[in-house]
Amino acid sequence: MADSYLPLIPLLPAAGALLNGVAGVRFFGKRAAAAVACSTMAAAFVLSVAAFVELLRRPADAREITVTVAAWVPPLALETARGIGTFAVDWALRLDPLSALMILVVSGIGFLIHVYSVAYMAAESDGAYARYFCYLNLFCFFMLTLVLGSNFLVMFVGWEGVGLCSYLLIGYWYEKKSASDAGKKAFIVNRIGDFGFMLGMFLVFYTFGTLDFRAVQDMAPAVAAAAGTGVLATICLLLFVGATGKSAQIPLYVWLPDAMEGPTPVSALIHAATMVTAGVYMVCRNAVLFSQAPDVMMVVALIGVLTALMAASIGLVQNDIKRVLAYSTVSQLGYMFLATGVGAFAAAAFHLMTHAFFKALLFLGSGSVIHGMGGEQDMRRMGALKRYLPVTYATMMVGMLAIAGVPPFSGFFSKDEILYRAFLGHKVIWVLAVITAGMTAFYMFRLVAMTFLGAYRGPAFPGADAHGGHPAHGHDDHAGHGHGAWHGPHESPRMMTVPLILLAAGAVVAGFVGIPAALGGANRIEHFLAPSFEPRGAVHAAATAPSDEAATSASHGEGSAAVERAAATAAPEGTHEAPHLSTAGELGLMAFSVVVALTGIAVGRRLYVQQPGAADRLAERVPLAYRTLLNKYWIDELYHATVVRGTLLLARVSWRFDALVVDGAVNGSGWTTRFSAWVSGLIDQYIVDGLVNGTGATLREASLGFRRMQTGLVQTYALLMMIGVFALVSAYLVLR
Amino acid sequence: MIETLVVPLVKIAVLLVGILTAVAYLVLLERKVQAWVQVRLGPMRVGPHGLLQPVADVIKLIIKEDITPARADRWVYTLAPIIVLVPALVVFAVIPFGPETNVFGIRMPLHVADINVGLLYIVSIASLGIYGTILGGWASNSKYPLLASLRASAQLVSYEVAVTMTLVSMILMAGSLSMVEIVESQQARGLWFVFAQPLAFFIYFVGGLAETNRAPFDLPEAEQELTGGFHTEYSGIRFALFFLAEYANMIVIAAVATTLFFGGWLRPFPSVAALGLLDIVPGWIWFLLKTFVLLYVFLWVRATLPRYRYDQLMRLGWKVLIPLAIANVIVTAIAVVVL
Amino acid sequence: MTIAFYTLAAFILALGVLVVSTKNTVHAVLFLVANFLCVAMLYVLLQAEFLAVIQVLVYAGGIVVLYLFVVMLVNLKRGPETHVDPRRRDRMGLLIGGAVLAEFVAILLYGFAPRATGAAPAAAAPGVGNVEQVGWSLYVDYLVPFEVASILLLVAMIGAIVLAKKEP
Amino acid sequence: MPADFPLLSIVLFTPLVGAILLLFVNKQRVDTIRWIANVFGFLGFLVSLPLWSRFDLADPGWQFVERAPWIPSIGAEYFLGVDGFSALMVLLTTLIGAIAILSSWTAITERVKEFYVFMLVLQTGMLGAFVSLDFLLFFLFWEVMLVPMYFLIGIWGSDRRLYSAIKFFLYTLVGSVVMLLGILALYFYDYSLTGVYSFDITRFHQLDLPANTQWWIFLAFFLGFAIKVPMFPFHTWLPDAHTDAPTAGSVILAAILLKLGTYGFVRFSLPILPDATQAFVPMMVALSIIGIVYGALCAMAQHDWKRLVAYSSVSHLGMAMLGMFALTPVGITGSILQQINHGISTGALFLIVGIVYERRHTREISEYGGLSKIMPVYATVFMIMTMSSIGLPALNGFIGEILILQGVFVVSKIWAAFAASGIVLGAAYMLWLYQRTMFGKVENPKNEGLADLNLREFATFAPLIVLAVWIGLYPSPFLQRLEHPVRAVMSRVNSSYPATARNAADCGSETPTPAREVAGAPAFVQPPCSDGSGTAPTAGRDGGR
Amino acid sequence: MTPITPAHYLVLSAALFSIGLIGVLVRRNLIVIFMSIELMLNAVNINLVAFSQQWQHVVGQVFALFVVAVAAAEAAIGLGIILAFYRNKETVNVDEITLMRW
Repeated sequence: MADSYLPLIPLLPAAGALLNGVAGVRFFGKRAAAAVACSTMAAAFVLSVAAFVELLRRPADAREITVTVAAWVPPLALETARGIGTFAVDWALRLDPLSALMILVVSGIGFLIHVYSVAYMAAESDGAYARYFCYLNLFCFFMLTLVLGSNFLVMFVGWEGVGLCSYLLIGYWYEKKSASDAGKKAFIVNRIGDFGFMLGMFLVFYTFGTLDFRAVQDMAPAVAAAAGTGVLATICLLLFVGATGKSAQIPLYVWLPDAMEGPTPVSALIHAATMVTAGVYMVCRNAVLFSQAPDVMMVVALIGVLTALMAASIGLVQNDIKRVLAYSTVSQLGYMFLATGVGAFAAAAFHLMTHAFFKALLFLGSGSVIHGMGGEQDMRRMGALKRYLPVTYATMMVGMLAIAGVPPFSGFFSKDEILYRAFLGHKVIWVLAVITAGMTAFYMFRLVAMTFLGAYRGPAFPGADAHGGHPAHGHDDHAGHGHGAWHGPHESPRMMTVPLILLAAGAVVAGFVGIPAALGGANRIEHFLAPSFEPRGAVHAAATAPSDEAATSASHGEGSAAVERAAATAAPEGTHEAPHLSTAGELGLMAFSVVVALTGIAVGRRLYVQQPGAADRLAERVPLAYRTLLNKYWIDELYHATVVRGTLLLARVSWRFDALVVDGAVNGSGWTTRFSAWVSGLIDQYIVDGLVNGTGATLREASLGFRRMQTGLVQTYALLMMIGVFALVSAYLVLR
Repeated sequence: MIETLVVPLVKIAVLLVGILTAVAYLVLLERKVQAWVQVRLGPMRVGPHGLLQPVADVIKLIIKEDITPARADRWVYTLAPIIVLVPALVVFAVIPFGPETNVFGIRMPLHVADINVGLLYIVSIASLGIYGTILGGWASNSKYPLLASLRASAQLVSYEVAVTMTLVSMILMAGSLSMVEIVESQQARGLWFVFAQPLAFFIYFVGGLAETNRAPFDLPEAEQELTGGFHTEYSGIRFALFFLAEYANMIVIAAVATTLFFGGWLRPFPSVAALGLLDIVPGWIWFLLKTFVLLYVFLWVRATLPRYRYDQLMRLGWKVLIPLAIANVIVTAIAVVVL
Repeated sequence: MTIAFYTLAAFILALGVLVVSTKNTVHAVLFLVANFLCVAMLYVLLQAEFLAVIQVLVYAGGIVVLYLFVVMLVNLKRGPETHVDPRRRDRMGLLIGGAVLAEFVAILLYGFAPRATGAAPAAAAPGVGNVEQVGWSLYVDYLVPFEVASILLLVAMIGAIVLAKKEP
Repeated sequence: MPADFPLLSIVLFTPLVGAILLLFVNKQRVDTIRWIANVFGFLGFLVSLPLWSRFDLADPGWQFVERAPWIPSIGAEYFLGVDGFSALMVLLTTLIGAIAILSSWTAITERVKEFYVFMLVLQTGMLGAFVSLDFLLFFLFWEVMLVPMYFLIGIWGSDRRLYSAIKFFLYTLVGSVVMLLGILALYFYDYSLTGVYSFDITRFHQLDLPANTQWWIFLAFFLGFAIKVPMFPFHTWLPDAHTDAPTAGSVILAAILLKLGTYGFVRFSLPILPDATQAFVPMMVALSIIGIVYGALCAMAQHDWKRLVAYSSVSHLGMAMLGMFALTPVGITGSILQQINHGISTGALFLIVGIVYERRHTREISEYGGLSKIMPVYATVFMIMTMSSIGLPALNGFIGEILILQGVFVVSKIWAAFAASGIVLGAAYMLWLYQRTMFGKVENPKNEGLADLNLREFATFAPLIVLAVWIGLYPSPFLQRLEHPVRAVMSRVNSSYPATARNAADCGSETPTPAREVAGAPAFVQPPCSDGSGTAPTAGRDGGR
Repeated sequence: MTPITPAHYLVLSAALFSIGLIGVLVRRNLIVIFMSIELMLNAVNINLVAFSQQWQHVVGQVFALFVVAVAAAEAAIGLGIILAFYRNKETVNVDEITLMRW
């Protein structure tokens, strides 16, 4: 059943993109372009829901549907670690719990953001409007391909495709240099990550002889058991490099804050809800592989938590509303990686989902604010907008509470699950994570406070108490956004607020699918997702004896140690062997994290609401720290100075080398030839000729005689010719 | 001895006398026909209905003073009319007037020689006549004759191509170059080639008109333009030779056309046995009859059509007749191979 | 046969000499035509009737007419051979011509004399001159050279037109 | 079409017929000349289409063979034939040739007739090199190409055209002379073995030469082909020639002429000299990798649009060479596909430069900027081709690169890593170029009035875009054509691969062919075919066919 | 009288050739020179036909035909050149055509 329409899920947005891209840019009005884009997304969403429902109806161990659309790379013989294998790749899609969850998120939130964009981008010209929706649809196509791809290569298509769309959308206002710079930066940094991904993919094929996720997962424990984890660790590390690129982790996170140059809905969709989570998704998708490489898991967790901490700390002091959110995204992604690093893949996916809701909400909310403020993004020029944008305020508040981890909002459940698992995993990581959680609560409240609460600090406008008086036209840096003249902060149109409300609702309720057992919930999502993180049949394997093929092959390979490891890793989420905390302990941790979050909010309230100006004083007191954070640890500058300039320098040196040395050698040989010719000429002229001149004079005299033969009279020549004939014939006669 | 020497000599003598007589009367015929066409009487004084007019003409031409212009090239001036006349007469050697016949008890073919490249022989010999024209004009050392001779030779050369092309298609049809065999092949096929090759005949006939400088292609002799043509300076017997040659050439054209297209000595519809009655008439009579008819058409055309302009003449030759003739050759070749 | 040959040979040589020696170009052309006609007759003697006819048709009827045209077009104001370059060697030319002739004859005498009688007028098969045989040879064995020759003629024709055309 | 229909001869000589026809057209009638040239260019493409539609995928041998004596005294023959590889190359040549001719409609205004004549003659030369199965004939066509190209650059080029033309000519001539020596060595050696004088390549493919001889001949061929490719130290003629050539010349040069070098390697060096090939793998790989990285770096440093693209060619062809010398079926397949891809994308990129060059007469990147606003269609086409060039998945470049890298990776991970780094750099310089030319505000007033692509110009790109997407999404028809040629090469150079690919997938005949030792790689864990379940990678492939 | 052998024809041909040769070498009128060349070609043709007759093989005649064709081409081009030259220099005297020398 799902076989028939599964390919349509990505293909519908692709069709929309094609239509808008080929015809829309030229001929469509705004309504038509928007209708095409939104309807295809809506259809994709409906199909996604249908697929999800169909999957739910199936028994837990049969929730997997693979559809092969066409052969892509036909079979070619290729050597692998296990002899001559066959390199063959299909255009194949696979629906399993993880991808089902993802397509719901992507198509659902994608649809809402499409709708939001209809109003938000209304100020663009017709062609640009269609172009925008073309890109957005194309992005959804690639993102859905990414999550549905059944093998590494198809996933990689989506992986690179979303990168392309991200590039195009960040650089949407291409006339702005910063925008096109940011797009380029995003693409190239992602390429560096892809470099790792590709090598990882090659190694996967070399090791397993296939690129299919399911096949790889099924083989992984056995391979690990037989050959040690070294290879798998390498694979995982390489794949993780790819993930850091796409999901903006240390050291490749630098592109994401810059990516805020794109339109705000794009930031919401691509740089918060979906694309940047692709790395997390990819790690979850390869959960089995990662599980076999504990060292790499540690690295992942560490990178995740460090990224989370660092990004959160930078977020503390940023003043651009979107940049705060961007760093918060980086930070939250760090959380997800932290989760995968401690083996909590389901928690990572769970947080991914909830984060998609509240971060999309926050971004769209900020978009609404920017829209209301006529393009202003600096929070220092806002304040007290609660009055003017009530809906936005309310929904943003929900989002803030959700991200801060205040129960019962969704963020609480997912974040708490991660913290809990981190606590079980490694205490240091847990501590860092908790600190991050506090910071998150603080800077998110700071954002809300600076924007909506306190006193109005923005430019004057006709309706307000006119103390400013300077002409008010917003800092309208994206090409006439707004309505000609700005008439003061105002609520956004319904097309924008409705998605906000829907997302807010999602941010509230999304967490309920994962209420932990300690709170009396069933943590449904974890069980739902479990099959995606295990080799096939592992559910039974964990429950019964290690009788599956992986275990058997391992058992006569390495012995009991391997069996144990295989069994242990086969069921990472299992409730049986995993370290466990009492319910009370779990509740305690929960309470602690809530306290931390509330503390963060409280501090924020104190600094930004109760005592305006306190924050500035604090900043003055620790100028070094403040400047460090404000300048994002100078990482961008560092990269620019080393990597970018280094590469350019290398490029210039190469070119010089090419022009001077390599080409120089060529030209040099030419020059040498000519020089030696010249020298020979000189020698000839003065030495050889000098010697010969005497002879030459003689010859010249002699040649006068010969010259006389050159009469120009044809008949003389004929005569000479005949003399030759005569001579020849004479010779014949004589010598005959 | 008789067979190899006397008979041919006798044949040649008969032929020459016959042709010269025919030419003389052809002139008279022309005058008569033109007169009739113009509803006049023509020569009526010498002899009954002017029948002896040619005799009078000949006598006049012979006794007239033979002037050689002072600055003319004497040798060439004398040679030119001869060069024109001789090929015209020599050509008759290969024309078969009839089938093998008993003449005075000696069975002999009614032609002087049947050489196996007869048709080519005719073409090549006829092409020599041009020298007389050119040299006559040149040797006169006079402006108009020179121009006329250049015109005449250009016209001759141009139309010769088309005519030769039609002959090629006839050769393709007959499969032989021998005149006798061409006639025999018409007999074998039972049809005159004019019915198989009407286009070829048309081209041949038009080309023939041009080659003999007949109206409507009589530019080299256009009195209004050239005061008479390449023989303006000629008079007396030498002029007579030119005159003779021209009419002899007409007869050649007609005779060759008869041989090639109208079945030579064959009776009409040679394959229809029902007309066997016609066989009573000897072949050579048939031949002469057909030739006469063709000659009559020559005269008729002259009396009917106005003269072409020089550029029209060239255009007709090069741009119409030659392409048509080439196409005809190609089509004929294909047809011969296919059928 | 013999008489015919000697007569023709005498004519050919005499006319050749006249061609070369006559001062008047038009006369030279006339002699040339006569010469060619004699050669054609010689061909008939050699049973090459087709070639004989072609000789008359192409040479006498075509090429030499061309010469005649040119002679008339080149209407010289002064004698064509008035100017004599001091460096030319006429006597040398005569000498060499004679010497070459002598040598050829010598070779012929050496090479053919002993066998001449034997190999002589081998049964004069009538077939050799046959048009059909020439045709077969020309269109089958020598088809490519034939085509090449026709292209050569085409090129020569175009070339001649281009050369002779007055500059517009 | 009868079996002995001389299709290849027709394909080969159609452009030449056009060229000869052009000779008879008055040079003043430029439009007539253009029409004739275009018609013959397009006709050349049309008549080559049967090479696609009538190609027998199952036939492992040479197809459309024509054979006739040429110079019997030295055994040279007029011997034509194609396999999947050369058939694709012929198709590419005819297509690119037609496009190049079409692209010159307004670009060439001086000496139009000579230009088109040279283009068409060049076309025949290239086609001849691809379809010749006689080494001497190949060499003849190989040299025939030089002359028109020399004039194309030297007459219709820009700036330093004479310098570039002479450089191009001398450089390639040196290479071909040495190659001729190699050919002759092979020829005489073959004679000493078999007693037959022959230049028949198919016979050379069977030849077993002593390693020492192979070594020298390989070096000779190497010089000839490597200059043409061009490989790292011999590449400097390329940027000059490309930069100064007229657009059509650059397109032809990049899309096809360079392929003759790689074609030569695959067709001659590898199968004729297998031992030497294996001996030279380290050198070739090193040069290729240097070419990839170094070419990309050089490209990044350019200020000249065309020169940048030219250096990117060096990088891309380094990639193709690397894949070839991995000596794995996937690598060689990828290499060949990459050659075609390079023909498509780089050809298009040169066309793209040509379009603005024709309007502005400058190639300085800094002269441009913000063209997206003025020429949206142009910018879109450029974007697609940029993405194709940097190997974006779902476009053609990706398939080639992924096959090459995968093919290389199983041989050496280090090589693959270096090569993959070239892809990162590739994205960097191409996107930077795109940003500098297309994005930003229109700051140069001269750019404001530029016209977008007209229909003719778009027509030159349309087939390339279609091909790029086709190969990207469904490369099977192309890869299937390469199956037999690659297998034939593999059977000569790398005996560790089974004679047929099917065997590899066939579980029954699984023989433990020892893989090359790679540290840390697990040995046999389980036979690759044991997972016969529905989710196996091979499942559904049969349905996909 | 001895029967006529090919040698007779060859002698005739050699003589005619020499006459032509002398004409080419001695005469100064370009047209006459060309005519002399025609004489030489005819000499060759006589040779060819004589041999054709002797060996009873038609190929000699075929070659003679080719010679005729070449002669025609030569005459056309040669006379064209003469005309072109005459238009420029008003002369056909080879002794006045001496520009192409050192």
